[in-house]
Amino acid sequence: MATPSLESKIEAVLFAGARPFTVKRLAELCEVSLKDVEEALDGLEKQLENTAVMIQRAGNEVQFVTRPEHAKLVQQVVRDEIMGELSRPSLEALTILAYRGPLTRPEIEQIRGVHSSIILRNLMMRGLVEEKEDSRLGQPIYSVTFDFIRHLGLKGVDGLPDYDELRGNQNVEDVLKDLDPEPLTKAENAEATKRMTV
Amino acid sequence: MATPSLESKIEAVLFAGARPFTVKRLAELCEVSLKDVEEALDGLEKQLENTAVMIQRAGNEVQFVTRPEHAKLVQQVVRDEIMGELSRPSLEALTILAYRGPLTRPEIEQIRGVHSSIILRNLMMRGLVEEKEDSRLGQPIYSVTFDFIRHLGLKGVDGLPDYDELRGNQNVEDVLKDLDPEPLTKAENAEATKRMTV
Amino acid sequence: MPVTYKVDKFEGPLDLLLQLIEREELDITEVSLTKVADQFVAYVRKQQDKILPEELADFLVIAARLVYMKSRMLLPEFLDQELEEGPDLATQLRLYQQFVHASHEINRMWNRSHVSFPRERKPVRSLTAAFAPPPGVTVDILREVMQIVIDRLAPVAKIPEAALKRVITIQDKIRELGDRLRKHAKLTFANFMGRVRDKSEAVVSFLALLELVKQRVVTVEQKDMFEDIEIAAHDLDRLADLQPEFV
Repeated sequence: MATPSLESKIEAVLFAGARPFTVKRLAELCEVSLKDVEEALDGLEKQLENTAVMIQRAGNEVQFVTRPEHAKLVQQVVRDEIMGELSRPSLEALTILAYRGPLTRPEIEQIRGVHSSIILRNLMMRGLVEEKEDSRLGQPIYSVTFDFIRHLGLKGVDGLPDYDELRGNQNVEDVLKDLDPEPLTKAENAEATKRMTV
Repeated sequence: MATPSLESKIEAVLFAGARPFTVKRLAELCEVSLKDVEEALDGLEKQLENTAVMIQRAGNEVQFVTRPEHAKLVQQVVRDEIMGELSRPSLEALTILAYRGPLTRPEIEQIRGVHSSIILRNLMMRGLVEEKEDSRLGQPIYSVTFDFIRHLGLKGVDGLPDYDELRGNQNVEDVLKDLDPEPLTKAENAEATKRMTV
Repeated sequence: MPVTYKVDKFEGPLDLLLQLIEREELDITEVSLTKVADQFVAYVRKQQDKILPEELADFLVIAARLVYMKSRMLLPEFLDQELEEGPDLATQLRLYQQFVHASHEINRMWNRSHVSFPRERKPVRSLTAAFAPPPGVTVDILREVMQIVIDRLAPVAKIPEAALKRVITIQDKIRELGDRLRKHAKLTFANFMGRVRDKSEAVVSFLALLELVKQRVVTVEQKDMFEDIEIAAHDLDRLADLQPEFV
């Protein structure tokens, strides 16, 4: 495989980073001079001419943006994410936080059994979930927002139907306990096996 | 200004959305047919040939990702959430799902010859496997995620070594055909348990 | 003859079987499988403590199929429908071998960190226009969803327990067979196997029977080819202090 060109390297960084980078930072990352970066940016600009993407410059910072003629379409994409119905996984995460929150992400994932970082981000974007000030075991904790509670017509989460029963559910407690850093040791496991099979 | 081409529109959506889109959703957003989208994706793929970006596919979803040769550089500017080694059972289950997915849990177990519910749950929590919306014979079906595919630096599962051979393997058909479509009902299970433990 | 079999840590019965075959540098065939049948059984017996309880039944199923294949070679008329069904073990193991080999390649790809990245998603709050409540979500829907989430957890939370109960031990089967022989003196194989509910129970029954034959607690007789096998008590008193050895 040929070594990637400098243009291509800068393109990768701007694309994945999805934020403004200074020319200096790009030079450091690619281990080249400022002048090399400037030249590569000019080259890149030409390559992008017939695409939907362009380089936007502000001061000595550069970033990729979509061209203005696609503005309407892009707005639609963003609105999709913020408005509209919740996907099933999002609704589940929201429900778990309402009944059993506040929880850390690993705790939510333990209950749902599914990776949930993007879902949490979306719920936060919609103002339904917020990150609390404090943390547990080094993990930020999340809960539903007051806006959401009020939207449901409630004064607090404890007004949810069957709140106490569902909140204290044993299944939930059991899987959360599994998160504890001390699972059965091998010896204990072997012991359990022996008892059952003799 | 000329009307933007369909290729260009799709490029704008995938770029700005920064997440996987189904072909169907792209068709809705651009107000064209599924076939038009497929053709435009092929065209786009050609346009992207010498750039740092490629189209990645998983099932009927597509997204833009950086090419694997830029991994080292890009790793410095973005966080990778799914690092870490894969255990042997994880690897086995992932391999089977990557080549032969989507599959139900009994199907995976039939191939591995061993219980796989815990390993599937772990893989889902790591974001490497996901439960699909549809089901087969009342069983949820699973497949590998975008994150898994892109972590291998592939455009799609069909880039796996010996993909056609392993996917189309007649042995798989034979082994899966043997699956009992009717697992024990709850009542039967309870009955069996009772008898066993006396 | 003391034998020590050295195998790497194994993940399941097919893995163990594959390791035994590959160590002997054999191709996967019916014949090579019967060659390693004894090793497999010996290994499972020795390692029983280390096999997870929820997986023991899976090991027993394969052990039984191996023993069955072996006995079929010695006694061709010894046919059990339950154990005849499905793809043969050699096919299944060859398939498993292909996936195991492919998984080594996937592991290499995974570890070389030749990774692709999507665009980072914008920091959350910069996009938050305002509170965007989900249409149609009510307290009743939340209640319903929470119940579904909880119900789905039930099997996960109870897996070890359920799996432990699933393991039908050979000892149980031996006891059951002994009890029935005490009552009836004679029993046919079809009759004994007829009560099983699933494949793992069938194979355990079969193993239990072989064990009793081997230890001379019962005798088996087959008058004609294709006729059912009769099981008769030989020395049921020995049942009490019988130490099942698996096969």
